[in-house]
Amino acid sequence: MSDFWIRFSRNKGALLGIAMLAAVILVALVAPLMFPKGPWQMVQRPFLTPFATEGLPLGTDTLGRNVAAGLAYGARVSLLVGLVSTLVALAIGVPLGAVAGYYGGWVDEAAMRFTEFFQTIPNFALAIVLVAIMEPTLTSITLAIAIVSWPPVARLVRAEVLSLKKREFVDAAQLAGLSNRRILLAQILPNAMSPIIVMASLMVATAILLESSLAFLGLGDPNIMSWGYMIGAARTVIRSAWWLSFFPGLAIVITVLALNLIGEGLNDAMNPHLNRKGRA
Amino acid sequence: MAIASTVLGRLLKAAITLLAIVVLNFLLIHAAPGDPAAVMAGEAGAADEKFIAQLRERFGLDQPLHVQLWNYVSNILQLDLGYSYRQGAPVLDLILERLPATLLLTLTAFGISLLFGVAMGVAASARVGKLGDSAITGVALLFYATPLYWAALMAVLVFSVWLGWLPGFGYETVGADYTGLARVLDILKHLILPAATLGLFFMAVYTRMTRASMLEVAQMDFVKTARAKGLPDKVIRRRHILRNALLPVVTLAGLQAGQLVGGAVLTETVFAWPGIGRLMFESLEARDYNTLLGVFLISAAMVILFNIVTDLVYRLIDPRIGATR
Amino acid sequence: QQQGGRLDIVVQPEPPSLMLGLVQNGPTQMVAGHIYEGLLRYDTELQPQPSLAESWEISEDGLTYTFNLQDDVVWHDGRPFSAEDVVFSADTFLRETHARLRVSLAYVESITAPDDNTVVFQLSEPFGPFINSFEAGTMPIVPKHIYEGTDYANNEMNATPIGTGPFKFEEWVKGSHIHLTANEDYYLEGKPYLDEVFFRVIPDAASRAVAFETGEVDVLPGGSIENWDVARLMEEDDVCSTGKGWEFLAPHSFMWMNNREGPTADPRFRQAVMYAMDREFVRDVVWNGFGKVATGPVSSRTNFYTDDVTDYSHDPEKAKALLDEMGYDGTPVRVLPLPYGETWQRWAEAVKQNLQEVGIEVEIDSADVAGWNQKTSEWDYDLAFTYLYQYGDPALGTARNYIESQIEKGSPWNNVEGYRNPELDAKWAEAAVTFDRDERQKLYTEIQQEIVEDAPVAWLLELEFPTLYDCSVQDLVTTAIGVNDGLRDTWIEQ
Amino acid sequence: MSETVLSIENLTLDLPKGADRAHAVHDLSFTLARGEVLCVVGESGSGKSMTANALMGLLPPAVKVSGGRAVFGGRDVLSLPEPERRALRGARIAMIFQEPMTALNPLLRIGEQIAEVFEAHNLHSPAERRARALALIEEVGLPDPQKIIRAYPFQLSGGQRQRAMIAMALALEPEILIADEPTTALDVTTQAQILDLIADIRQRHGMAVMFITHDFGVVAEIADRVIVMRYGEAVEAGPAREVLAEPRHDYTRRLLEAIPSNAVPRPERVTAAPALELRNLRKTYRTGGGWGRAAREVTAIDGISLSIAKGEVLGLVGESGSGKSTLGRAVVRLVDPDSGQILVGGEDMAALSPEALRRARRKVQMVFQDPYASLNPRSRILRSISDGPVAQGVPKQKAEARARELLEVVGLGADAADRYPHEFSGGQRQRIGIARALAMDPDLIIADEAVSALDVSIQAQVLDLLRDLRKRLGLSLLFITHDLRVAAQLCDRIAVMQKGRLVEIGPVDEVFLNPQDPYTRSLLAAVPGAEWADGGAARAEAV
Ligand SMILES: Nc1ncnc2c1ncn2[C@@H]1O[C@H](COP(=O)(O)OP(=O)(O)OP(=O)(O)O)[C@@H](O)[C@H]1O
Ligand SMILES: Nc1ncnc2c1ncn2[C@@H]1O[C@H](COP(=O)(O)OP(=O)(O)OP(=O)(O)O)[C@@H](O)[C@H]1O
Ligand SMILES: [Mg+2]
Ligand SMILES: [Mg+2]
Ligand code: NI
Repeated sequence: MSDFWIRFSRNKGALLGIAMLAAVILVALVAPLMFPKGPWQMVQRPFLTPFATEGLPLGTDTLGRNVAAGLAYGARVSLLVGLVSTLVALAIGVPLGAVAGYYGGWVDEAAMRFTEFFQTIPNFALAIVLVAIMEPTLTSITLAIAIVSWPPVARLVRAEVLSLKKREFVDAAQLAGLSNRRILLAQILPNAMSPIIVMASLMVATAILLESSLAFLGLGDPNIMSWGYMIGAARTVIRSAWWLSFFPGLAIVITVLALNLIGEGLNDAMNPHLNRKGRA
Repeated sequence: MAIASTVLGRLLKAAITLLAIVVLNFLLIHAAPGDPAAVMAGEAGAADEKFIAQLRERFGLDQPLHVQLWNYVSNILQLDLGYSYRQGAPVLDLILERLPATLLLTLTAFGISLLFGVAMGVAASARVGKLGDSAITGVALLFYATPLYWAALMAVLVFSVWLGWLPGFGYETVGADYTGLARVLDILKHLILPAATLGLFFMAVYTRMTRASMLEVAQMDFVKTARAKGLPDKVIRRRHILRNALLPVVTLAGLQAGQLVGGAVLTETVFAWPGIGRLMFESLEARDYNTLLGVFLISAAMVILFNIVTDLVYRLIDPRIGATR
Repeated sequence: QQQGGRLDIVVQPEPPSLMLGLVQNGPTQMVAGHIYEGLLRYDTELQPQPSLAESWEISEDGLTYTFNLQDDVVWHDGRPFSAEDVVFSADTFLRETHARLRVSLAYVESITAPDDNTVVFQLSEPFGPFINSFEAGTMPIVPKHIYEGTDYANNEMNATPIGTGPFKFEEWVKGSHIHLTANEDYYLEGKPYLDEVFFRVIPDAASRAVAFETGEVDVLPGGSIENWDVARLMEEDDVCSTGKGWEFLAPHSFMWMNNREGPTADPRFRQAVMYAMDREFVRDVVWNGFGKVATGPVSSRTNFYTDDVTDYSHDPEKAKALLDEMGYDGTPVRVLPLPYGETWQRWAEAVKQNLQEVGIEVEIDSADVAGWNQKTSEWDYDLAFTYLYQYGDPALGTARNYIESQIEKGSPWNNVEGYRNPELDAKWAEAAVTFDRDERQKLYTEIQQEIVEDAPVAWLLELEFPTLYDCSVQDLVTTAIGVNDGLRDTWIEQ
Repeated sequence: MSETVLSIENLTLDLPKGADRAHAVHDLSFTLARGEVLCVVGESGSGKSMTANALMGLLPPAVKVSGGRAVFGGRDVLSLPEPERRALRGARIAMIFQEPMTALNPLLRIGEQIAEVFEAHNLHSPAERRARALALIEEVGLPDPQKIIRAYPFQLSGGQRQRAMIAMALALEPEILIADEPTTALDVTTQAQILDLIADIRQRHGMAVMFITHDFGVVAEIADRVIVMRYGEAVEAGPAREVLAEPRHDYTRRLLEAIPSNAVPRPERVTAAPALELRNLRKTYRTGGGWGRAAREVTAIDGISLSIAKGEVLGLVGESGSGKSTLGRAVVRLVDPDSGQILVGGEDMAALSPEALRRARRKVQMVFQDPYASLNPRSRILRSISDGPVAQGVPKQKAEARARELLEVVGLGADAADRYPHEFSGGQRQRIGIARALAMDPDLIIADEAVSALDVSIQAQVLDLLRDLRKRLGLSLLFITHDLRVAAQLCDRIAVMQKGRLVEIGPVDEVFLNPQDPYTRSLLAAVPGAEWADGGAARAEAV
């Protein structure tokens, strides 16, 4: 593990990613302290330009709300949606893929048909329909994103399990009389962790994009200030107040970028060396 | 022969998957609040109970759900996608009317992204660790992280509004009645912005993937063999590394090409592109069940079709697949 | 030089169908209002003008309406138009398909065509606003030779509508545009002036604004772009605007408050909501100064309006006092915005803030058009945004939202809030069948005064949707429904 | 026969910082004469491949030439500019590699890959290239050249691929052929054929061969001269016969001693009750199939019956793919046999329910071929060893104490318990595998190629350990290997498998000295350096 950290910390991109993400997380955490009145409060004249008014560094929006407050609270939503939907997707995809890969046969066939089925419906379209059906609330949006993002997880885990299952240490565990469940949970899955973690970091990024896209289409939770909502709302005034869509857009780019950098860093640090050492 | 029978097998499996999708979508969509009659009544500006009941009866919505499902599925089995009461036309017509635009947009975007993505990936892998590599991967990462619709908005703002170089929306110049080459050029002009924005994200994906794949293949033994033969680096990269590195890219591309068809909602909305993504969204809002289900079915069919095509391409590139040893 | 030219107009959203007899939603009216015609048009003072009817006559008792039709009118397919078409349309076709017209037709005993050029409507009792029922959107005249005896909804000709109007249907490229061309055989000499009209479908509001700026379209009908862009575009050179053309519809916005249950069942709560809202702010900020704060159920642009009613100006203190008095316990209320774009969303957010300031817990519900319909018509809401058209007369557009007989689940166009006031019901009924104008004014004034006190709904704004157009476009808005039937007189300065 | 074509002078290759040592190769000098076979031997990591790569100009980017020259054709190839080196590669110096499976581009036809060599040096027209490729295919003895030229690598066996590689190397008649362990991945019979081919070609084309190997049998078979390398330095060099017969350097001596000799020890005949009895065991693999494609069937075990007595070591030999592993895995039910009985202590393993099987497996354990793959990289050694006993109901504390004890037994020291697998060398891991098997107190251990991945010197240690354990604990062993020498060292009886069938079984001396089955005879004949090894055995006895 310490090897891992050394390699990871040598990766400049990954460190940059960590720094950016940490900043976003920090902002999300202290949002209520910095803006105790919340993001919806109409504080000033609408359409104040950024950097012009004291206390309103990023200006005000169409209703005279503080853009900076919106960004800070939006960070909470984006991170929350990204994180939770990824966790839910993992909770669906990992067991399904693991069981399919490990037991094979009809279990595998059934699980893969099921997965394929979800992959056959275009992702974004399915998300839209799901949100429309469940009506846009934070929960339904998160769930919809999870539902469209688990299939790749299942496939990845299955592939990993399939290849790990052939490794002799699994045979050894079987000979030692371990139960299938123990083997799967204690022997195989821990070894599949690295690619799963890498994928998860990228999924968080994708989920954030998805949430913002849904919000852009008007399928966001109206009680919650999110970056996508801000862009969607500001799109109509993009000509007269570019900053209203620019800053949240930038926030998304930065966050997604950070997650990607981290994901790649993880990938570089976890994957190749382990494999290469394994053969020599 | 082997190929034909595999394709046949795939098609059969696909048909079953599609049928399952039809059923699931049917139930899903009918679970949404409201129905087409209510929407139409709402739009009419006035309505009474009788009017709405009349609409429901006309749409067959007064029957129990399982009967509706049965009717729908048996129609589908006869390759009949049903009738859009809202738009007063057979669903298949509505979709076929829109499909070419979507295919044009998505395939162009797909082509652009694949072409440039692979090219950039190759270029980056050839300069690995150098400035060029960092620049390319950095740009790719940026494209990857930029929300599609945001990029679209910015593109319209810059190229259409400020610079006035390209039309910001639409499929062709309405009413110009161009024919022949002029029409093709006109459409191309309209195509550039949406295809480019739609393609950006995927271009980033392919760039990253190609680069990683190239670097991985470059480590392989046969590359050393090729070098031992005295082949120039350029040839090695093209013939040996790239060809092998393309395999995973092709797989991913196949998956995404299909998804693109149903996934261009945002681009089609921002650029007023008359494709089926928008048709899908509008049908959803109007609860135009048959149309919505039809769009879903067609786009799912597209996904499957592209997967099969990918498989065939894969076979073409990789002799190992499907051969009996 | 008036003759010739092409006009591009935005239509939003894309109409589901152009058969005006079957579908009467806004976009359909805007396009099909130039293909089909009614017997009359109305000027911006709501005075009837000739259309298919050259002249008309109302009997003293208000029971007999006689219309003389234009000569030489032919359908777009070349078949001659006659009084039989009018009888078929009003008596057979529209009675079956047109929910709103049915209200008026309920007072009609018979419709007859004594000769090819004359139609007589015989009423059973006088119906004050009956003369307001003849424009194209309310009573479009459809061709008998195509529809008689067929299944109207599935008639194949619905895809290629045949009317008598100044423009003919040419082509509809779904998702892109609808193309109309001038009707060469139009019965008014020299009209229409335009050669062709393109109704352009551009789904995104921002793109619509861009389309106008780049000269791609010439006209942005009211409501087709967001208000912020309206204000911005009006500043530009060569951009003309008009607030006219909405007199007939006079969209009147308000929030339904569920009178049946929850805190909104208490009149004091509803009054508190009225006081809590800063409607001027919304008009100035959200609507960019367009519109007028509504004082009660009737629009100031509609006949029989009075402003002599309780004044609900922004007064948070009063609202708090009312809430204290009723003992509001903090039960949260849900606000359902109209799913018609960003403006309405912002409005709901502003209302939420206003209500929260006086201590009302608010949560914004969300729904798309279908969901909104479902929720309102199933009465599943606490506060719900809406707006209603007035159709020039309280009996047509207003009464339906307040009388008990209109409490009926399943439709979003009736007394959705569940307001019951039998005493007022009687007055509404009397006013409708009174023919004398002064008499009616007196009754409606009483009604307005009492109902405003009760505040069954929260009136918001009389909406104004300015139409933007390139200044070279002349005579764009000449009637009370503006671009919905006005293009026949429009010409382009060249 | 002594014209020098290549002379390496004081070659030094630097490794990047953080590597196990500073130089991959240090101050290495040797010469290569026309037409001679020079064998470079040494343990894994001794710098053999790096030397070869340096000559070819194919060093990994991290490894740099820091000194010395390699004179070829009057010029120092190490300092030539890249285009000129490229012109040499393939044309005047050719190379073949160890892994025939991965050394060919899977997407190109064999013919194209051979013709490419001409293309690389801009020779001949496309049609002529093809004709020459065909001729080369014929020359290296590939069957049905017309078909092979159009075949893809995956359609060829390992031996055939190696022949194709050789064809490529020969294409431009190079003066030097560098062969980097070209037969290590092949089974004995195929290995013998390839060695023959190389010897034959050398004769006909008169080129010099630099042959890298770690197998002294191979050295004895083909080498004219030998260089022994260790830690990047040449410790001994000289004519093959001399080095093999009278090694001067200590290290060479140790290497030679570690080689299992063919001197067949007289086995003790064991006659106790059987620990394992197989009756008419069958297993057929079916793969592919469905949707109109024919299923591929491989009969891996074809009606095998045999028994192993308590305390006996039975060797199972046979060439690659003959079904040895399948048999071993079937015994522990990692593979489900189609029919037949597996009696372990009288209980039929083949008929057990999953639950009963879990308990019964305690009695039979396996030591796996690949010491890397058989240990969970994420578990500490202690856990890997004690997991089994714990699952069988042994209290955790006791199981762990026993695990530490066993680590001592296999000579690792108890502190090894708290480390992770990647912190051990291959030989150490192999011992951990043995300790793990022993932890279950089995009656029978199945060792599937337990030593084939190891260097000779480590191999010897592990074999010693097994011998010792068997004596002390009275274990029975099913010892699977394709290395006949190793089998001869350890086993009481030998069973020979071919294509899933048991062709011969008997006491080790009888099978080796007096083979009955023709297949056994051909196997024995294919062992490289057989004659020399016999001599070696005699020498060992003399000592
Ligand atoms: N790509 C590389 N980067 C850095 N060091 C390397 C690389 N490849 C090999 N080495 C190191 O160089 C040294 C010599 O390796 P080399 O491959 O020449 O050994 P070898 O004698 O061929 O062994 P084997 O018999 O296992 O093939 C070893 O210490 C090894 O760890
Ligand atoms: N899981 C499997 N599925 C299909 N065929 C298999 C499988 N495992 C082995 N085989 C086939 O069964 C035959 C016997 O294989 P096995 O692994 O038992 O050979 P082996 O004697 O151990 O060879 P080696 O010396 O290479 O390890 C081979 O032809 C092999 O291809
Ligand atoms: Mg080597
Ligand atoms: Mg084996
Ligand atoms: Ni046209």
